[in-house]
Amino acid sequence: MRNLTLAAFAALSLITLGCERKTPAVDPKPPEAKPVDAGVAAAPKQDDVILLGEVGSLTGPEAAFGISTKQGIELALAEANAAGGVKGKKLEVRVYDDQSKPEEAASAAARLITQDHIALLLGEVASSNSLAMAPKAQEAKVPMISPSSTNPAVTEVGDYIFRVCFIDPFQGYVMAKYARQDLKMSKAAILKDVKSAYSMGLADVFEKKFSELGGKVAGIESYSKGETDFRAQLTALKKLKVEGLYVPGYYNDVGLVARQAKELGLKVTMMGGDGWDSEKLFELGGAALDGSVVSNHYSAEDPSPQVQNFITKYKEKYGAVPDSLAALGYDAAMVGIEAMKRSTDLTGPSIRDALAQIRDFPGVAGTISINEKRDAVKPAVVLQIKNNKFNYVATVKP
Amino acid sequence: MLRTTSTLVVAGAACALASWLFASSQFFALQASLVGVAVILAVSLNLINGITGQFSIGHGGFMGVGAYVGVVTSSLLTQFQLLPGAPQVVSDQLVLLIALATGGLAAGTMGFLVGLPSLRLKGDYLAIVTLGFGEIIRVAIQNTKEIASDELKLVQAQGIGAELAYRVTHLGRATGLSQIPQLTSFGMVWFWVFVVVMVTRRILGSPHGRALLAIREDEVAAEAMGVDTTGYKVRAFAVASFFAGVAGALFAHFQAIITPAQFDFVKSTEIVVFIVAGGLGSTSGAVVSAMALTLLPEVMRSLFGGFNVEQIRKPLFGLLLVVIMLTRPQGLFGTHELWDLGKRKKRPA
Amino acid sequence: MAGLLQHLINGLAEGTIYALVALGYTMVYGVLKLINFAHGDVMMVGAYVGYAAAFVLGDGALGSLWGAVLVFLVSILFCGLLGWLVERFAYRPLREKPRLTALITAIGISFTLSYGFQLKVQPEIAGKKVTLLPGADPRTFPEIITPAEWVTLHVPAPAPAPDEVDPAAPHDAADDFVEIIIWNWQVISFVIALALMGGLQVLVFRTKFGRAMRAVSHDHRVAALLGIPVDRVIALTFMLGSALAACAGILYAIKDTLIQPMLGVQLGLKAFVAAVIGGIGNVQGAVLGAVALALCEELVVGYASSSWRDAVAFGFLIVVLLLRPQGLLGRVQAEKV
Amino acid sequence: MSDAQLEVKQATMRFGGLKALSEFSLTVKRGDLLGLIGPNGAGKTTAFNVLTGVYAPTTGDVLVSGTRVNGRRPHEINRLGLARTFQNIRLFKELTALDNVKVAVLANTRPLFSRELMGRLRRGTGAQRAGAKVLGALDNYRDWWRAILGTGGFHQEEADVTARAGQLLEVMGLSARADELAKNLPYGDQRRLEIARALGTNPQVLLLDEPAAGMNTREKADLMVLIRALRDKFSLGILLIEHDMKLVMGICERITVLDHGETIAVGTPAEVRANPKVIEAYLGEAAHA
Repeated sequence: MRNLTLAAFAALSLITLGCERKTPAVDPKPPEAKPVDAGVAAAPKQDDVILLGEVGSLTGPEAAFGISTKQGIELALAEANAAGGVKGKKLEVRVYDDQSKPEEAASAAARLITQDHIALLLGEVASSNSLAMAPKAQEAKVPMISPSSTNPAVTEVGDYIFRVCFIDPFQGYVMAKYARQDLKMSKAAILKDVKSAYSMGLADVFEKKFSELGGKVAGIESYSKGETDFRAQLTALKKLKVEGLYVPGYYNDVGLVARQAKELGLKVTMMGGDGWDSEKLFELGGAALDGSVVSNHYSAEDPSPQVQNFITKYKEKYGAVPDSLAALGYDAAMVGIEAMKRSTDLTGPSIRDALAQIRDFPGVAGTISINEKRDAVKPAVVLQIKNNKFNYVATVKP
Repeated sequence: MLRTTSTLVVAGAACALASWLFASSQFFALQASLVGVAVILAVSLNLINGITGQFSIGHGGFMGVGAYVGVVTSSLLTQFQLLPGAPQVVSDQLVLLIALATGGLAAGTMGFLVGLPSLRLKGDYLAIVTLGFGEIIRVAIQNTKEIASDELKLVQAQGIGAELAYRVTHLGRATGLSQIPQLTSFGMVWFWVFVVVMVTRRILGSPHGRALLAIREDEVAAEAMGVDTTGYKVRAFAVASFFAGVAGALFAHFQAIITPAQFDFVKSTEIVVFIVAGGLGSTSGAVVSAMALTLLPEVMRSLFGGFNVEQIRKPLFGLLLVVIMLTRPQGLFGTHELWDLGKRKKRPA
Repeated sequence: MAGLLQHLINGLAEGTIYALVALGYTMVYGVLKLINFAHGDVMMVGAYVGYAAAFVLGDGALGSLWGAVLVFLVSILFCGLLGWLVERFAYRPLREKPRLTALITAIGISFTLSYGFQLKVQPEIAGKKVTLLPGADPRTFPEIITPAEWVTLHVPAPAPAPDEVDPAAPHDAADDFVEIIIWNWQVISFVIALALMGGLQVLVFRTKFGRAMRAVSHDHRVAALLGIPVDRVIALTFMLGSALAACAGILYAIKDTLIQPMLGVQLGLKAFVAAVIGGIGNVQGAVLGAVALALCEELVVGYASSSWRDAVAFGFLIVVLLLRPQGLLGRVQAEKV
Repeated sequence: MSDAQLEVKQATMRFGGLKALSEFSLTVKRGDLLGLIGPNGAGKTTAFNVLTGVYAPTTGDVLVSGTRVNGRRPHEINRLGLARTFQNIRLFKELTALDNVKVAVLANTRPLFSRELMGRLRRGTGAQRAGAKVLGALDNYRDWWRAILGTGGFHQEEADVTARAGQLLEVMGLSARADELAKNLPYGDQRRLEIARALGTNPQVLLLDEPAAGMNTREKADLMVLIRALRDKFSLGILLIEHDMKLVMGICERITVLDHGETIAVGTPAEVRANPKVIEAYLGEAAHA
């Protein structure tokens, strides 16, 4: 038994060595003029650089979201640095991949906070991952901004957690209202992804709102992300003879749903949310998508100079039209930078206070006001698909 | 008995001390906890796959059962003052212990129920049944609802029975259960590492361990020698599932959020990789390789900073399995143990 | 009625693909007593190779007969080779080792393939970007069969429930019938799948190779004593199974149009479950199990709850294993003591 | 109840269309030393498998210590007092010789409920047997706890088990090899270890499946002496399969001869030797060979 105990402690010390090679945990660097917890939000290594942290899924099935977001953030930083940085310091971002796994996200967040001593944490797209990161940021008093986690629970974690997008209920509400009032739809059905929190959240709200507005949700079917055959569900829905089908899923699935619905002779108007937003959607769904409507954060057709400026720069750098995740990543970074500029001393609490004060900030994905729940209050746009293109049709205000 | 108690007390004290010493580094605590949980999972799965020679690839599912049951328990209990007058830390740890026990017992019972029919089947069938079990658990959780805080308040007013019913049917589906009381310290995790290693060692040193090994070596002969093979397999399965459940509950209480996707087939396979790399049947091997492979991504992050290396981790894991099986099927340690190094010398060649 | 008919069509389409994959599982299990966990991933590779082939052939070849045949052939050859490589270098060295080692190896290969294909490897060769590994993004499979409606059935629709009928609305004649469209590619796929299964049946039960395969499946040591080239038979069985998987991969891609690196994992599992349900090692059992499973899933989604779909396969499996551990058509094999 | 420890009545075993054993009957009493012979493929090992519960007989009965055991699991039958060795040695290869025997001895550790009670329940009606199972399971879980917590009695028991296993190794002349892995033992020792292991389960009847296979003449003779000594020392009933007729004739008191699953002769060595059917069966085999 003694050997075992020894082995256990040997192991513990090994881990200590493994993780803490750079900065021993037991002896954190003495904080310089930092009223925050010792060793938690200490100063960046070089005085002329402010380090930001980002956690995103850069590999795995949701890689496309993570990469768009990352590019948006990088663009924002490049712009800010070109304009002289913040308080005379350059900005840098350190990005860790979380493979779309909450435990990896938590681990990466903790590493950014404790090891890399970041001033501000950005991420994640998926709400589950943001929910895993948020307590780490909250505990260490490092402000965190999620660009596009729409689950209401994310910012409920604590007063250091912010977001620059609207929340699930709003998107479900927008589409229910548009379907009922503009499209005059009376009978609709829902096809949702039970593996995705986002999809379930939107579906719930749509169901509730659509009924409240006098419509009827005749059927709800579900699938699991990764499935490619939706014919069973669509056949079941075909019997119901609905006018509209709300599919709040991601583009991978939606493209196939549209194609197979057409194949089965199902004539409905498909509706969705920002998860549809990808060039890939048209490759997968093609003409079957024509006439569908989606809610989204922004429209690339928006003529405002700010949006067009962003699109031009993004195209220059990455050779593609930015999707809404890129726009939100950009906005999240811009809001963060703005808050740092306004903050008194670049410590967690002061940045936090500045973030809470953001009102009418002109983001590319709508004008952002942070409310008392630390959520962004901003309008949504409704887009209609025609000939493999999203066309702007309406703006719905909160 | 006395020896056991005193050993546990000493180990507990040591772990508590370590927790206190390293409390300042969130990152260290998180890594140490993750590693500890991986070790518990590996050591317990080794009891089934390594020592008893069966093949389960559903350990992640049992971990999930423990995690969810544990969280429901602790969420219910944290509202109550269990020990009036005691400091918060003490009552928190008591809640945690109860949560771990219920999580472990639930997983153990589940293991018993799954094992009873399926352990009569041959190894590869067991593999597929355990895998299927994990999938069913995932689907079941996805079919629950999300907790709404206003609803919860209403239900709480109706008493603990109503709240229990509410919480059991509201496991957060794909979003996951969040706002979990963060009660686990890595000391607690490592205390359980100690317990699981001790329990496996004690079982191995007893007639029961020999019976399990006999089943691994030759099931027909073991049965002919009066070993109730199904019974032993089910018991080993139940004990291993218990610890998987405890690991899950520990995990949940430092993870902030648990989602069904965290306990899927990939997780189960990861645990299999741990024990195969360490040497099927070797507890020390399971410990060492679980530690090494869990820290690997962090070490890679340290060395390379970016993500490019990380994405090859999973294919690398797969390749590692193949290479180990082809070149050193006994794994790192074979069936040997660190603590036997001294003893083995006297064995004649 | 119309709904049921449509569900049957859907289920049969899915079932034939399960069956082609399940056949590979069952044949390999027959000769090696090994669950070849990587089999589903071979199918995935087959789909990607078909994709690459169609891509190289270019738009001109799409929709033409020779284009489609070439796509199938390239994929079959590639997967046959892959199957051979896997057997030769991963499984054969382990044949006399405990079965667990081979099983773990199979899981390892599955991991390597499914996650390896998520890497994006695009080296520049001679100034051109050449994609060696596709990356995690799903791809749209080109239409190697130009879709066309083969036949449209008009099935009388069920009378709507009284509370659904709006008396004010004029009667719409279109509501009396439900259209069921059967597409050309559905028919072609079905015929290809049937032909492959029939061919396999003939191969296994009517040819010398089939006899050798069955002998090896019975007892490979005795078969070796009888002068059967066991190694070659096993290798050929692997190649055969992999070739079937390649066809399944392409048929799948034609049906569902999207391919991604993880597709083999889920589909492979289902197919394996189908093989076990039918009685693993039994060729007809695999087909029966596959069709039964696909129909069962389809009907559960159609008439019960779609959110439990993933659990159905495994629930079905567990029930079958409890009641009839040898599967629907399997035979009990006494262990030699 | 007769004093027969093992009684087989008209047991028949079919595999599909093949009749591997036909109307096989046999009685083994305490102190008997019986032989079961026959040419290759005569059904000797099948008979053992039917007796020990590896197969359930298609028709007919097997009674161990007066209890009908058709369809019972092998370990239950073993507990009723029937132990066996295997023709193609099935030791626990990665365990030491001592541990091999200790595995068998564990079946007789100190139970929570009296052995008489458990025995009675096991022989009883369906409900009682189910009760025995539950009690047995309870006992088993309790025993795991004892092992984990290392309570006092546990260590004593472990010492007893070790001592008993040591004695058996000594009886079989394997004391010097106690700490070697079974797979590393010479062939003859492996055969003897199989017997030691079977004895560990404390049987009343011992079934030996070609215990002398692969040994030279001298070793075989020694083994036969040893087997007789075992019978006397533990007052066992022994039934042994042997291919070599001469050898069996030397020690067995009564012999059953099988051919193609049929019992073609039963009697003393002298009677069997004189039986024309037996001669034909063996000659026939020789002729075929």
